[in-house]
Amino acid sequence: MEALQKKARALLEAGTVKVVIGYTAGTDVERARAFFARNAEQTQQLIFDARCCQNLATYLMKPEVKALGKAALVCVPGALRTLMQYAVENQLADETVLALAVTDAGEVVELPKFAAVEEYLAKMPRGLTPEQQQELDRIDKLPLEERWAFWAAELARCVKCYACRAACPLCYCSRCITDVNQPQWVPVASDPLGNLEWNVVRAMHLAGRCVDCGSCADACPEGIRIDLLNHVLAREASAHFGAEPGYSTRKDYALSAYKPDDKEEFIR
Amino acid sequence: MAEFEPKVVAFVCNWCTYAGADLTGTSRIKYSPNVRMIRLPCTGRIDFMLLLQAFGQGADGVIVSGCHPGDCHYTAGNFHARRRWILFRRLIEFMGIDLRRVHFAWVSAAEGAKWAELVTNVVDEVRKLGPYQSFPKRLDGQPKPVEVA
Amino acid sequence: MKVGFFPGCSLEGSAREYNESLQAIAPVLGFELSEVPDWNCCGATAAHTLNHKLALALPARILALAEKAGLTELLVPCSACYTRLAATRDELIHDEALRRDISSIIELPVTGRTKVLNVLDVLAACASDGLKDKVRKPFAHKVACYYGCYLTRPEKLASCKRAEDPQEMDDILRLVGAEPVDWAFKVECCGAGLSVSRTGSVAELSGRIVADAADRGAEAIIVACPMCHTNLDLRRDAITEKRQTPYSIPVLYVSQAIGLALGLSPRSLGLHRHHVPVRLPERPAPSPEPALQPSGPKED
Amino acid sequence: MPRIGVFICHCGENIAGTVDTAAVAKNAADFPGVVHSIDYKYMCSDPGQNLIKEAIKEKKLTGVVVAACSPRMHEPTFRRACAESGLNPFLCEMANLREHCSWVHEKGEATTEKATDLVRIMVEKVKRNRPLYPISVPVTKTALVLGGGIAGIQAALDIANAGHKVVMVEREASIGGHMAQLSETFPTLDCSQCILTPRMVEVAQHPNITLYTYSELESLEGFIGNFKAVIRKKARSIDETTCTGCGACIQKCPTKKIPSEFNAQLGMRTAIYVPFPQAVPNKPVIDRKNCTFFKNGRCKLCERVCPAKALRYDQEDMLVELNVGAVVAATGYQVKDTDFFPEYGYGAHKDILTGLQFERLASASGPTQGVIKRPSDGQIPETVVFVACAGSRDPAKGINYCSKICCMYTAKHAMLYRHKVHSGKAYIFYMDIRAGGKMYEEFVRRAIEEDHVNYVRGRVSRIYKKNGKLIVKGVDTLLNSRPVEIEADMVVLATAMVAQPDAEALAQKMKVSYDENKFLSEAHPKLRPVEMNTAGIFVAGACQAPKDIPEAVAQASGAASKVIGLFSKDELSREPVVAVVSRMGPPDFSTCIGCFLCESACPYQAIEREEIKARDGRLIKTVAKVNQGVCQGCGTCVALCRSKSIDLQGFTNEQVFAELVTL
Repeated sequence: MEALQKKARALLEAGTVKVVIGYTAGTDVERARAFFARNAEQTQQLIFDARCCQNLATYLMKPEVKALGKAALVCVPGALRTLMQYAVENQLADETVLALAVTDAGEVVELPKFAAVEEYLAKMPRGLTPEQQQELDRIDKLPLEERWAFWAAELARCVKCYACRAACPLCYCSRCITDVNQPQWVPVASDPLGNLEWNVVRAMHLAGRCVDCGSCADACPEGIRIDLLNHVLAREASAHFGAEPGYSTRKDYALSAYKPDDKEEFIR
Repeated sequence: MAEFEPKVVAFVCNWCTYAGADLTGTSRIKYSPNVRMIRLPCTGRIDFMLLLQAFGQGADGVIVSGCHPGDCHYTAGNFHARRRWILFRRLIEFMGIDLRRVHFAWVSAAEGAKWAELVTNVVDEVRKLGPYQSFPKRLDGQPKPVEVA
Repeated sequence: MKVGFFPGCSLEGSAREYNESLQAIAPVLGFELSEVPDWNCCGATAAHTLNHKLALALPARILALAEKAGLTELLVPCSACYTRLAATRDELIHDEALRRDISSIIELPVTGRTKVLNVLDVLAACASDGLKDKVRKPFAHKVACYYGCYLTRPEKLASCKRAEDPQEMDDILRLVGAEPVDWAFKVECCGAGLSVSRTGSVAELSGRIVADAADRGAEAIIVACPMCHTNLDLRRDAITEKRQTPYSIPVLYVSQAIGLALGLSPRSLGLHRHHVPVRLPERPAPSPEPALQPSGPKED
Repeated sequence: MPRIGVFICHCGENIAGTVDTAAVAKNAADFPGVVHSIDYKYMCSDPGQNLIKEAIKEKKLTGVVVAACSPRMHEPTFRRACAESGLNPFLCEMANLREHCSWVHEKGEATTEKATDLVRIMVEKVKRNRPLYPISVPVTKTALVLGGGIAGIQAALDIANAGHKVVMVEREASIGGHMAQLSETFPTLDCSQCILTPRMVEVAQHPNITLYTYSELESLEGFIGNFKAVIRKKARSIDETTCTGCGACIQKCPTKKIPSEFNAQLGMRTAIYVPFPQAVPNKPVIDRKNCTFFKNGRCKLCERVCPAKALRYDQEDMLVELNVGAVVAATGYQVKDTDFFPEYGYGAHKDILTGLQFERLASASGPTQGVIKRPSDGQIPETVVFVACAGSRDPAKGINYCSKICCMYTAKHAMLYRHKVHSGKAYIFYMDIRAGGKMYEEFVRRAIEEDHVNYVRGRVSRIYKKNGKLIVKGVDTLLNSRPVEIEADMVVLATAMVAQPDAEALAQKMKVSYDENKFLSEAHPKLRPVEMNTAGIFVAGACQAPKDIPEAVAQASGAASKVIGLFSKDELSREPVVAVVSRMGPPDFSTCIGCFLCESACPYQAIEREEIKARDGRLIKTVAKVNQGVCQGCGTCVALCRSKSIDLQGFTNEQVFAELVTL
């Protein structure tokens, strides 16, 4: 933690960055919240521990934050992967953000370029964890009706607050499809169809892009397992198309590429 | 009471399947009248949201059909579409949507008979399944597309 | 190194000397032959013309037994056996359903993990393993290396690089002091397929091979296949009759030639079993000894 | 409020026979927005069309739905009718009541109900149609012709003679291509160079043609009518403007033993050389790989003897940028070499030749002045065996197709040989004789009957050398399949005609498609044989498929006429069914967020990046922009766009959505 504060102070004093985006203690002890250190003094409030799991990269897309000038970003792995995907999607130019990764040993690694981030991530484990896999298999094994019942119950709790959208680093569209009303793709009210369509469209729009930072599920006030929808598509996209979003700046979005011999068994 | 007659919506590309269905007509091959065709330039144009819409509007089954791989009038539209369907289909399967009501096919401009057979089979299958009651419908009061001047 | 060994029927009979010579050179060259227990007929050549499954089941059983015996590599000296085993292995590896089917037929698990080697594969390994230094009495003769049909075909299975003009045997023999001639019949048919049914044709086909080898000044024909040997050696009288010219050129198994170079006794190599007496002109090793030429087309 | 007119066609009995058209018209009248709904026997007839035209005027219709046959049949007809009475043609839609309803369903309520629905669907759609106007794209009236072989020459001359500018790019030092290498041409046996060289000169002297030899296409950007091509002019080491082509340098060059490409390796050339005497331009080039000076820094003999002082050793490759409106690819072919055939000795035998090499032997301008001699010892061959289908039509060899010209040129070769060596024996091993073409069969008969060429129907299994002879082992399948052996002095293989080694790279540069054999693919195998799937790029000659001279020339003229057609207008207009990216006023300017994931989804590379800048030049955002000249309107990008910022004119989200809502 001291290391982090020291580094943050140094960066701000040297003027390398205008703001350090990190974590500070939240209003309740369980939680840490995002914190924007603009000057050397404020760096004292920076913390880094188990509570710091939020993907801060999301803030980089906010105009207010962009206006602050070059930022140093305290990154959990999910955030690092986000930076890669931002690069792929033309949202972030190289060297406009300085990533700060904190190792388990507590030392702060400075990653000034995308290349460095890519290298750093290369050493990290990829793909879904065994637990995530098992959870998908569990639901897949349910009979059709039960699967539908499970999701009907889950989605029934959705209040269309779009916290998932706000928390997702890749939901950065200035206009979301839900805001389109000619035609009204997604019914406004939180009725069964609206909830189903919103959650399907959210998952599909993240298919082949989701870096599995977990922010969406964490943000959901109803605790709906929307992360499963991302996981099932991530598993499919990587199995079928070798998609590994978040690990490279190479542009190979599974849905805007193809192989003439992509395999499927369902098209007659 | 009369037997349930399913509503099936077919999203087809203009160059292969729509033309194939034209051939079904010119060859006077009969098939079930339960299908309503939506003509689009290419399967690549078919947004997965349209499929949900169709069900939301009360369709009991959906057909998506276009050119065979390699035959796309736009060279690659159907390849992109195929990837989209692979993922979309997996997702709705995972969510418990009934895949027996969602059918994908390649029907070329020369396959008039295949088109007739496809429609009849799908309609029969969906008829057996009955109306898709469990799928949520677009409620009245939801804004319908506005009347334009 | 320990190598599995499948002699097959001919090495028990008409080609005993092939077996004997291999057994003789093995210890000198430092490989140990461990015979597959309870082996059976490979099915050549009748089976695959009659029944595909049978043609696969027979070699599959041999492969299964080799696997059971924990053999990772299997030397199959007879070219016919070699093709049958190699082809079977290839099919088993590439067709899971078929593999299960065959496995149930032979009532043995079979994966195709055991690699099938022909004599040239093994000798090539020895070549890179200091064969040159083990030479006691250089086999300093002009030789015509005769590969026959099976060692280079089908191309996808064969280890020979140039199917129509293989060099592997030539390279090995250069190592032991021989001087291979460039000739035209390296991979021509000896007529083995008609060996019993149309012996006339066999004499015709084999005759051309013997003739071309002799015409180009070879002192010996070197073979690696029992059928080839039978047709070129045992049928020599028929050949002589057909061509109205006597040919005395002897036919040696590659293992025999190497055996001689290693200084082993002709008897231990079974040379006395040949029909055409093996009389090779005595002459000192040509010096400087021809170095190993890179294979490739020879400009004419 | 929209004012939609609905016109139901009986199509005689075709529709009315099964669909209650009157009922449909009646139902349609009640659809919201419909102000006029009638049915009539033949809507496509003049009176039928007049009904529509009058209604548009009288009822002030804002949209028209014609419920009749397939739009693929009559959409143009009815849109024209609308246009003629002042309604934008894209405000007219068709409901397919015939092919998709009356013809495929039994007479009955369900069918009429479906018909009604089909009309309702189209009414809902047409309400949301917007007037569209044809897109016009400017055309640069200069054609780029790639390849200076006979196909390229023909295309270039045709286009130039029609009064348009042409830029011809040839990678070799001279134009002429393979045809310049040929001796005589079938079926007339007229000398190839005699008919070709005048055309070569014509190209060089044509006021409308700019010629770049020893040059290659570096890159090609843009779209139909508006391509930007970059040409790499390879360093010739000669100043072409001052060089007089006197040839003194060639006389003096000390490096004389370089196998001549033009003579198919049979002759030798110097390091500074012109490929052949009648080369166009007749200006030498230094082959730097073999030049003594470039190899070890000393020599420069050529410079000393050059009266024009035209040597430029320090010359470098030059990049020339050109704006062109159309491209004709005529990059030609290659033939497989003899080392492709293991069974024929892996290319080891000097006296086994390719057809192209024999052409050089037979050519009066060839290395032997047209005397047929064995490369190995210069002897006149007494027996020559010609092998047709060497590689071609042979899946095992990986060349499944027929090279098409071999049957003819093999017959020609045998003839030429017999004419030159009267005592000689000529054999041709063949599979079939494919002599389809004007005077072709007659030509082959002549070879057999007058020149006594021995045709042996069968394949050659092996060729080997013995006592100075080439022993050709084959089979004669007509003499109850006897194996045959021929002692030949020379063997000529009609080796397969294959694509240029870099054909794939070229296709990718031009973003056109090619087949599994690397031949360039025409847009449609029957109906669009000279166009490519990329608009504005055309194909001619053997780079598209094996073909002989007449065919190559015909295709070249075809391609040329397409180019001339394209150039006949200052602007070309196309259907406005294209994608558009949303635009709006500040502060957003567009809902596009610029992720550009749509870029790679576009089969036509039609999506460009537009920088939206503030007055002070500050970049506000970069958003997608569809190049309407390139977009073909498939809509793949539309379905992909998450924020629905791209839409497809004529099939907008709003329209399609509305169609669904009618269910």
